[in-house]
Order: sequence, then structure tokens, then C-alpha cells
Amino acid sequence: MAGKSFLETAVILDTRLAAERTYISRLRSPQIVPIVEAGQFVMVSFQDTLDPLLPRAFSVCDATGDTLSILYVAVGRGTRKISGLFPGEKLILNGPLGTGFPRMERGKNIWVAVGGSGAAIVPILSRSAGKAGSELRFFYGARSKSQLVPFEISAYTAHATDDGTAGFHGNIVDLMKLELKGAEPDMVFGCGPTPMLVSMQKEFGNRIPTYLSVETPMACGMGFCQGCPVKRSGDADYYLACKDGPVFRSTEIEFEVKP
Amino acid sequence: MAGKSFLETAVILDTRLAAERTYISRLRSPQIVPIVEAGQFVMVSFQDTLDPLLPRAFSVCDATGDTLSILYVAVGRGTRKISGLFPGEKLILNGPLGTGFPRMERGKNIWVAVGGSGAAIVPILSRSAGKAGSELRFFYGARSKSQLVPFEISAYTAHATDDGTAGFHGNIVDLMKLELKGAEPDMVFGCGPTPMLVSMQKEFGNRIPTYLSVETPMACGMGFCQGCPVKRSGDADYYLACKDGPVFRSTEIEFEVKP
Amino acid sequence: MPDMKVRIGDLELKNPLMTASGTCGYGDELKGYFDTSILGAVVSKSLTLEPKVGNEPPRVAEVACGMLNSIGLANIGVRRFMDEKIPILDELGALIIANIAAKRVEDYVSLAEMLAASKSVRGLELNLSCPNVKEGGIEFGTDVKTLSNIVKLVRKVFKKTLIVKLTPNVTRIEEFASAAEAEGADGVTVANTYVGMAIDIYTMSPKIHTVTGGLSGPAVKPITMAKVFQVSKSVSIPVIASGGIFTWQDVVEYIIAGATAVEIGTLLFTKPDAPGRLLKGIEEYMADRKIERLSSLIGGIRFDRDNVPHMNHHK
Amino acid sequence: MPDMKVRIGDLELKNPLMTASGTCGYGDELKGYFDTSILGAVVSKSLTLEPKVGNEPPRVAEVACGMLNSIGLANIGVRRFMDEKIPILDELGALIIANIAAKRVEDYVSLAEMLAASKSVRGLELNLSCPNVKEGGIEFGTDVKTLSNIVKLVRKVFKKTLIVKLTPNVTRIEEFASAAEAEGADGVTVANTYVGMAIDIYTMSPKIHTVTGGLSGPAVKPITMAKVFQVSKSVSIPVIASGGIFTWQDVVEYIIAGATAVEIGTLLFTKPDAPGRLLKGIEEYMADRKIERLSSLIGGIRFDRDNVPHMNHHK
Ligand SMILES: Cc1cc2nc3c(=O)[nH]c(=O)nc-3n(C[C@H](O)[C@H](O)[C@H](O)COP(=O)(O)OP(=O)(O)OC[C@H]3O[C@@H](n4cnc5c(N)ncnc54)[C@H](O)[C@@H]3O)c2cc1C
Ligand SMILES: Cc1cc2nc3c(=O)[nH]c(=O)nc-3n(C[C@H](O)[C@H](O)[C@H](O)COP(=O)(O)OP(=O)(O)OC[C@H]3O[C@@H](n4cnc5c(N)ncnc54)[C@H](O)[C@@H]3O)c2cc1C
Ligand SMILES: Cc1cc2nc3c(=O)[nH]c(=O)nc-3n(C[C@H](O)[C@H](O)[C@H](O)COP(=O)(O)O)c2cc1C
Ligand SMILES: Cc1cc2nc3c(=O)[nH]c(=O)nc-3n(C[C@H](O)[C@H](O)[C@H](O)COP(=O)(O)O)c2cc1C
Ligand code: FES
Ligand code: FES
Repeated sequence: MAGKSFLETAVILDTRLAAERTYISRLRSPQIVPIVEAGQFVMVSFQDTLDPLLPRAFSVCDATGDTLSILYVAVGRGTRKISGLFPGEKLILNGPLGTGFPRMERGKNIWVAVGGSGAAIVPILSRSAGKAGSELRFFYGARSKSQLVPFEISAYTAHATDDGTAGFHGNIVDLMKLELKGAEPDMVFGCGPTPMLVSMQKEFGNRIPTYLSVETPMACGMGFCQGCPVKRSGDADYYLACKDGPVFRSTEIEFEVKP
Repeated sequence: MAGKSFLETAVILDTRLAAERTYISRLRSPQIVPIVEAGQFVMVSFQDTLDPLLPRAFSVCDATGDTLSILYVAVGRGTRKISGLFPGEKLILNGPLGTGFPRMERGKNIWVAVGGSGAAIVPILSRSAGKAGSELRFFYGARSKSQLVPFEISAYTAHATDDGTAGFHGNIVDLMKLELKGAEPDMVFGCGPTPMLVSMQKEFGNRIPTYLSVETPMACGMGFCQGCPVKRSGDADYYLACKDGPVFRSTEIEFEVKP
Repeated sequence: MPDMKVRIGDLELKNPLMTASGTCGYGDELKGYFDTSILGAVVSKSLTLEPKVGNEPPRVAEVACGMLNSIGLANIGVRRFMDEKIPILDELGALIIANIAAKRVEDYVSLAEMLAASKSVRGLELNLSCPNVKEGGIEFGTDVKTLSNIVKLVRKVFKKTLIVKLTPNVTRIEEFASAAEAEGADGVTVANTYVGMAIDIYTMSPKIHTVTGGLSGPAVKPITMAKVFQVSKSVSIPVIASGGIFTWQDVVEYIIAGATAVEIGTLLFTKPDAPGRLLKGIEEYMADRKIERLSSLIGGIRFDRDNVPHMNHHK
Repeated sequence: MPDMKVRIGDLELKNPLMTASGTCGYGDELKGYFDTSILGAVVSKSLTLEPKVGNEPPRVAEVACGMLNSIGLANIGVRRFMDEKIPILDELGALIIANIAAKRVEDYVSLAEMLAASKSVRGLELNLSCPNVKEGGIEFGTDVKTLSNIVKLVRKVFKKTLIVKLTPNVTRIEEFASAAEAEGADGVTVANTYVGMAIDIYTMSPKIHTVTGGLSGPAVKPITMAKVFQVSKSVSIPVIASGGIFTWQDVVEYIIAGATAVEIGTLLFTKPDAPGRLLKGIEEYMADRKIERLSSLIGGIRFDRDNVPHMNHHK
């Protein structure tokens, strides 16, 4: 269940292009930063415009001091608009929202698969693993080298690209399967495109505790609209991605297969 | 009749606060500048947003070199948004549009009444009077001193304010009536709130050639929508403010009196 | 502090701001964002006799100045609402209006009977207009006789304030409003969402699982404004406006058009703390213009009947 | 260069882009902004037998993602259109579709006869749906029998492509489309503007002289999309989509929903040079996806009939 959250007008400190079409914006957000946990998200909306109308969900990418950052790929109206804002301009943040990844514990080994904008969680997870004393290994996939954000983290990071321009030539789950032959993590986390999550659920879900951050359309992010159902496994009922998730134990949910 | 016009993506050079809530933005607009005439206007619209949806009409305030400026009072969604743009950001200009003030001739005396955002025409009129060698006198009214833009022009300028904080205490038409006792201009121009124009039509329209720049809601500014009718005098038919105007000889038009 | 009180039937609201059904869960979710007791009323999500899981995803999609939804009346059922949510709402000081939906006429009556028994439920809003359920729902709302029948039967068992929420997807909404009035409704809500649709051109699939969904948000405001105006000229019971309110100006506009109260929906998704600001804006507007009672603004539009094409149709 | 040709009746358009009636004067005004011959067709402002001065101002007002208009069919009359405008349009290389409106059934027939005589007029669009005139206009469009009668009589005198422009302000637009088809129309335009309204809260006056006006622009796109989809499933003649097209994606979306061609309206006010960019966007989309003929996209939406609530109503 979601805990306390704030609606905060946050000032943009800076925005940098971190990889192809991929930006990281840092915002001053003193209320949200101290209480956010890895895997939680913020809903971002604009002042003084009806276009876009609804807030956009972004995983918190990092949170330290009074600075919160988000990482996003500029694909549509919301992200393109955020990427074009100047330092000093304002966004409205609602957060932290949702249920993040489970607490990490000292000495535990956790493997984290990320793909595309799912890489947003790398910095915040590294930071909290550092605090908790767990061991992280990142498996980071993208279509091509140019789309990989070069994070400055100490954790081991393996890359995979569809076109073979960096790291393993192929998809990230295949790479993990290879590496899993010689090791057994305590938990697996995943954040990225749905096909990646589906494949993680299938490959690891039944043998390793696997936690997946799912992405669904969301109108509110707060449990107001019932717009973000995620099928409960073995049940006709739904979870709400925004409150019960976005991170779910992979055994709890079913992905709907498009007809 | 309107002549040639351009649709031009113009870069904002700078924006300054010129009086209370009143801004002057300068834009690089090399196609429109060389052909614009005093009293013509541009339709200004935004890239990449549906809010606001329609373009906004602004009288050309000044045009020199490749730089066009507009003067506006930040009252609504369009003007507030323009005032917040940074140098380097872009607007789309469609212009020059409409029929401006009549050509000025050497040695002629012209009195110009302006009020509120109608003051936009002061710089461009001064510039073209300078070229033509006509004598301008400006009569500039506002609610209060803080709303008067201090233009750097050589022409005689009399001020009037409703609250008496600058110049004549009262409205601009009354001031002109006083001054008219000792002089007789060849033409009178007016640009400002409709009540000012109505009163000019009534006071001077029948004895001095009087040209008024009217403001009506406009959707297109180009004669596409038929949205900007102005009643022809003594006739059931309408002119279009955007093509036949916005400047009309005061004897040609009737202002509709609200019931 | 100006007087913002308005009446619907026997019910006095401290101000005209209500939440719209289905846009703030059961109302209890609002408490994290503002003091819920400042609202005129909280309208619950549409309640059904049995819990409903709702439609398959995707259920929501953004469009220009609006959104499509097809939630399919997902809700916890009337029983759990009464047991779990009403006590919370009571504690928050919210004035509760329950919104109900059903596929069968009898079920509306059963729901109304159950809710009539709760002291905390001060009014009922009949959702006869959900465009996203396969049976009942919109059919009820687009047939005047069925509407009359449901209102008549519910009226018998529910003596407190009874509001009928109308669908806008009809040629002449006034006929439905008049039918509700004739059967004793205390007010009509104008309106539910508009049938709309959006397609992802890359996958060629509809953006909503049910293909069409309900359009809400600022996009619908001018259409709903015209309907509020028309309905308010056709009935003498209060009209509650619902559609695209995003600013305090929108609230005032609806009231001038003829609304007695308003419901805030989609706005809550973007600015969940908006109600306080809306109330403040209205207060300042009233103070600036020396309007002492908000009720004096209702239907205050200055217009000439002869100018309105639709008002001259039946001459 | 992909094949964008589409057919409406006997008429082949080089691409599906048409201008919407009343949004580019008589079409001749476009020439300052782009080469008019790139369009599939130019639709004239609604023409009446006699010139009309139109409604009193204010006639236009902006609303969220849209605008209201109440022009009242101001136009130069069919005679002057034929004498003065057709020669200009011919010279510009535009394919001309004349749009006509009238208050009396006989006048539609007279207009159709006159325009049938012009070789340059390749098609006729009947405006049975203008919401802003006091008699006729919308009344014609909201009564199936009158619509059938007009289409039948016009069909007799006009043998070229005949299109009926429908009002969206009805419960079941499919019934009107089917009636038009039954009387021999070659296509239906879905749809004209939506009855809407806006009030200036400071003067308490409507922002449009006629109080209500017609809503157009992106705001209406999802509603019109649903209607295009529904109509295209109900008739087998081409559907022409009109409502809120602002990007090339909007054009593709309508075509996937079931439209054969589209009309561009309000967009022209903001971006009068847009048609070239729209065509380029569609071309690139087709090239990227190796779609050779645009006509193969028409109605290509992937959906499951069982999911659509409205399609199950009459089961
Ligand atoms: C819990 C959660 C966390 C999230 N975290 C992040 C995050 O950290 N970073 C992030 O970037 N996003 C994140 N998202 C997604 C985010 O909320 C937005 O949906 C996304 O950024 C796109 O928003 P937009 O406004 O730019 O695009 P929109 O304007 O809303 O829509 C653009 C959409 O149109 C489609 N589209 C457009 N062009 C094309 C094309 N050429 N080919 C195919 N499809 C196309 C795509 O579906 C695209 O998403 C998250 C979502 C959720 C639910
Ligand atoms: C030919 C022509 C030339 C023009 N030239 C200029 C010019 O040079 N400079 C200029 O500034 N404008 C000019 N205008 C007007 C301009 O086009 C815009 O209408 C105006 O700037 C407001 O645009 P906006 O988008 O900011 O306001 P919008 O968002 O379109 O609407 C704001 C409107 O709401 C109303 N409003 C809002 N708040 C209040 C309030 N507190 N009290 C009363 N009413 C309120 C007012 O009517 C106000 O205009 C011209 C118009 C025409 C037709
Ligand atoms: C996500 C969502 C869910 C809704 N659920 C219901 C509902 O359960 N019952 C109902 O009567 N109306 C429902 N509505 C309609 C709203 O109550 C409201 O009438 C409509 O959204 C128009 O108002 P708005 O534009 O302010 O959102 C829902 C609307 C949305 C957006
Ligand atoms: C200013 C204006 C004038 C219009 N005049 C006519 C008209 O004369 N005849 C007609 O059939 N439709 C008329 N329409 C409707 C348009 O042709 C079009 O169907 C409608 O605007 C929806 O498309 P859009 O959202 O792309 O503008 C008019 C629309 C506008 C905005
Ligand atoms: S996004 Fe609204 S309930 Fe989850
Ligand atoms: S503003 Fe469109 S015709 Fe004048």
C-alpha cells in the first residue's frame, strides 16, 4: 500500500541528454526526496496548460539531498515537452507513489534487468543497495549502443544490444540465462518493456524470487480512476498498478496476452 | 485588400516588461518585416501545442532590419504564454495581414489616439511618419501611469489617465476635444478599446477624416472563416475586419450597440 | 466570506463543489491531498449490488484536452462500501451522495433500499448512462420510458435527495431531464461521458479495450455547457453540471449557464488538491463583484432568446 | 511515391485530403499558402440560392482544444460562386466539390440543378446539419424522413458524386447515414460541428451572438472517430471524416477507423500551409510500413466485435 505522498511544485535544475533521445532532468523536490523508495514513481504534470492534460508517470531515477531526478526517452508530447524546459521552469510532482521493490538486505545478491527507459531505476537502486549492503548486478539492454546511458555506478553492469554494437548480441534475458548457469542470485528485479518482463516471468519467475515493475496506462497514479488494472494470477480480479504496484512479485500477476 | 503574406517561423530575440503587465517581444522575421505597413497585423501561433489552439492577432509594433516587435498586455492564455518564452524559442507568424492606415503624406498633420494595447502602433507609425515627412501627435490613454509605456519617440505625446496619475485626468477623447479647439489635424487615427473608438467616431468622424483600427474576435486573420464581421454603415452587410480592416474609415462602419 | 450554499431537494450543500463519480475512488482517497470536508458533497464510485472487476485493460487513454475511459464499473460492491467506506467518509466530515448502477431495474431498487437505510447517505445519484457496460447502462439512458420507470420505482423507496445522471449521447437531453423531473427526481446531473474512440496507428488497435470509451475533460465542456443551459431552461429542478471543469472560472461559467452545483472529475487526476483553489477563486470573484449569495448567480446568463436557433425550433 | 488515390462514387481523388466547408473561404484564399492542386478536393463554403450576410458578431470563440462558430452561412450566393470563384479554382487546378445549404427542400434541388450544369463541379456535399441557422439547418439533419426526402430529390437532378454531410448531434447517426445510402448518396461526411456554448463570466454574456455555436477542432476528434467507426460499419458507401484533424497521424487514425477521405477544417486557421505536411507524413508512414495503396488501410482497425458495448445493443 502506498504511504504518504506530496504534491510539490518542483523547479528544474538542469536537463542533460544522457543517450540517444534519453534525458535526465534534475528537480528540486525537498518533500518527496527524503521518503522515496526504489521502484516508486512520481506523476509529473505541467502548470498552465491543458496539453498534455494528464500527468505522466516516471520512476524516480535518483533522490539525494533535495534533488530528485527522472530519466526519460523523449517519445511523445509529455516527454518532449519536459526535455525542452529551461532550468528555473517548474513542473508539478505528485509522489512518491506506489509500491517499490522489496527492502534489500545485507549480503544478499540481487540481479536487476533493465531495458529502455526502465534503466531509470539504476541510480536509485545502486544507492539503496549501497546503504543496505546488498550486492547488485545490472543487466542492461537496449536496441543499440547509442541508447545505453553510461551510469557512474560501482555495481557490475553487463550490457546487451539487439544489434550487437555493445556487450552481448541479443536480448538481456538470454544473457542472464547464460550467466545464471554459474550463479544463483537471491532475488531478480526487472524494469523495462513488457516483452522483457513476460520473458523474465517465464524464465525465472518460478525458481527465483522475481519482482517486476510493470507499465500500464495510468490516468491518476493514486488509485482514483481504476484505470491501471493488472491481472492477479489465478483470479478474475485485478490489482491496481499504481497502488499495489508498479512492482509486483512475478508469481502474483499474469500478463494479458493480446489476441 | 490584403497583399502578399508569409508564414514564418520566427525566433524570439528578447522580451521586456515595458509597463504594468505590458510586454514588448522582438522576433527575427526577415520575410514579413520588409513589406509590413503601419496598422497591419500578424497572427501568432505556437509550435507543438494545442493550447492555445488558435492564432492570436497582434498589431505590428515595429519593423526594422529583420526584426519585428509586438506589444501586448498579458491578460490571457496566449499573451501570458508568449511573455514566458525564452530567447531562442520560436513562434509562428502569419503576416503581414489586413489593411493598415492610409499612406501618410509630407506636411500633413495627423493626430493618433491610442489606449491600452492599442499603443502597439506608436513605434511603427512614428517610423513611417518620419519617412513620409508627416507630423504626428500622439494622445495616449491608460487607466493609470504604471500602464503607460515610455516610448522613445520624437513626436509630441500627450497622456491621459483615468486616475490622474499622469497627464490629463480623464479620457483621451476628452483631451483631444480640448486640444482641437486650437488646431485642426488633416487626419485622426485611433487604435484602442472599442468604447474609445465609438467615442472618436461620434466626436470627430463627421468633420475630420478618421481612421479606426477595430478589434474583433478572429479565428484565422486571412478571410477563411468569416468570423470577424464589422457592420458596413447604412447597409445590412458586413466587412471582414481581417481583410477589409482592421483599419476602417470611420464613416464606413457602424459599431453594434449591445442590447 | 460569501454565502455559497445551494440546495438540491431537501439537501443543503455548503457549496456547489462535488466530486464526480468514479474519479476519486470512494472519496476516502482524497484525504491525502486536502480536507475533504470543504466539499459540498462527495459522490461515490458507481456501486453495484455485487462487486465488479471491471473491463480488461487498457482502460484509459489520453486525447486532446481529454481522456477516454472504459473502467466497466469496477467497484467493491454496495455492501463493502457501506461497511468499510462510509465510516471513513463520516470521519472525514464528507457529505455522502451514493452513485449506483445496475443492469436490471430491480437492482436499482434494491440498491436504493439498502442505501436509504444508511443515515450517512444523504443523497443518491442514479447512473443511467455509463457508456462502457454491455447491457443496461447506456441503453437505460437513451430510452425515455425505461428512465421514467427506474426513477419512479427508486423514488418510492428513496425519500432523500434523488439525482438522475443523464447521458449526453442523445439528440434531445431535455426530454430525459423532463422525464426524471416528472417522476419526482430532485435534480439531474448533466452529463456523463461522451462515446469516443482513439486508435494507435502503429498497432492499428483501439487504445481502449472496449474499442469505444467515455470522453471526459475540458474537451467536452462547451458541449456540456450547451446541454446544461438547455436542460436548465426545460426543468425547474436543479441541474448539476459535470464535464471538463479545470478552473474556478469553469465552475462560475456553468453556474451562470444554469447549474446549481458542479462535479469535478478528470481534474482530480492531474491536480488532486484543486478543490481548495477552486473555492478560493469563486470566493474572490464573488467578493470582487459584491455577489453575496452564489445562488443569485444560477442561470444568470444575459441572453436574448430570439438569438438562439435551438430555442426557436418548436415555435 | 505511394498510391493515395481514393474513390467516392465515380469520383477518383488523388489523395484523401479535402478542405472542410467554410474553413477556407471558397478555396481560392488558400493559394497564398500552398499549391491548391495537391489536395484531393476543395469543398466550398456552404452556398445558398441568394447571398447571405450571416449572423451578427461575435461569431467565433476559442475553447479548450477547439472553437465555437456561428457564421450563419454568410456567403456570396451560388451565382457569384459560379461566376467568380469557379474560374479561379479551375486555374489553381483544384477539384471542386460544392457544398450547399438551404432552408427549404426545393432550394436544395434548385441549387443542385444549377451546380450540376457546371463541368467544374465534380461533386456536391449537402449540408443538412448547420447548427447555426434558425430554420431548416439542423432540423433537417435530425429528422430521418426529411433527410431521405432531400437526398432523393437532389439525387434525381445531380448525377455526379453526391455526399451528405451529417450532424453529430443525434443519438444514432448510423440511421441517418443508412437513410442517405438508401436514397442513393455516394458518400456521407461525418460530421458537422457539435452544439456548444461558452460564456464570458465577466460580462455574463454568451461568447457567441447566437448563444450556442458549433464546436470544432481536436476536442471533437474522439467523438467523431467513434461515429466514423460506427457509420462505416453500418453503410457500404465511403465515409468522409471531418473533425479535429491537426496532424497526419489524425488522418491515418480516421482512415484506419473506416474513413475513405478526410476534411481539414479548423487546422487551416492556425496552419494554412498544413496540407503539404500532412501528405508528407502519410507518405512516410506508408513507406515505413510498406503500404502500397492507401485504400488498403481503410477500416483496417484490429478489434474484436464482442468487446464493443454499442455493437451488442441490438443483439
Ligand atoms: C509506473 C510507471 C513508470 C514509468 N517510468 C518511466 C520512466 O522512468 N521513464 C520514461 O521515459 N517513461 C516512464 N513511464 C512511461 C511514461 O509514463 C510515459 O508514458 C512515456 O514517457 C511517454 O509519454 P509521452 O507523454 O512522451 O508520450 P505520449 O504523448 O503520451 O504518447 C506517445 C506514445 O505514442 C506512441 N508512439 C509515438 N510515436 C511512435 C512511433 N514512432 N512508433 C511507435 N509508437 C509511437 C508510443 O506508444 C508512445 O509511448 C512510466 C510509466 C509508468 C506507468
Ligand atoms: C487586429 C487585431 C490586433 C490586435 N493587436 C493587439 C496588440 O497589438 N496587442 C495586444 O495585446 N492585443 C492585440 N489584439 C488582441 C489579441 O489578439 C488577443 O485577443 C489578446 O492579446 C488576448 O489574448 P490572450 O490569448 O492573452 O487572451 P485569451 O486567453 O484569448 O482571453 C483572455 C480574455 O479573457 C477575458 N478576461 C480574462 N481575464 C479577465 C478579467 N480579469 N477581467 C475581464 N476579462 C478578462 C478578456 O476578454 C481577455 O481578452 C489584437 C486583436 C486584433 C483583432
Ligand atoms: C475514469 C473515470 C471513471 C468514471 N466512472 C464513473 C462512474 O463509475 N459512474 C458515473 O456515473 N460516472 C463515472 N465517470 C464520469 C464522471 O463522473 C464525470 O461525469 C465525467 O468524467 C465528466 O466530468 P469531467 O470532465 O470533469 O471528468 C467516470 C469518469 C472517469 C474519467
Ligand atoms: C468557421 C467555420 C465555418 C464553417 N462553415 C461551414 C459551412 O458553411 N458548411 C458546412 O457544411 N460546414 C461548415 N463548418 C464545419 C466544417 O466544415 C467541419 O465539418 C467542422 O469544422 C469539423 O472539422 P474541424 O474540426 O477540422 O474544423 C464550419 C466550421 C467552422 C469552424
Ligand atoms: S492510475 Fe488511476 S487508479 Fe491507477
Ligand atoms: S478572422 Fe477569419 S475571416 Fe476574418
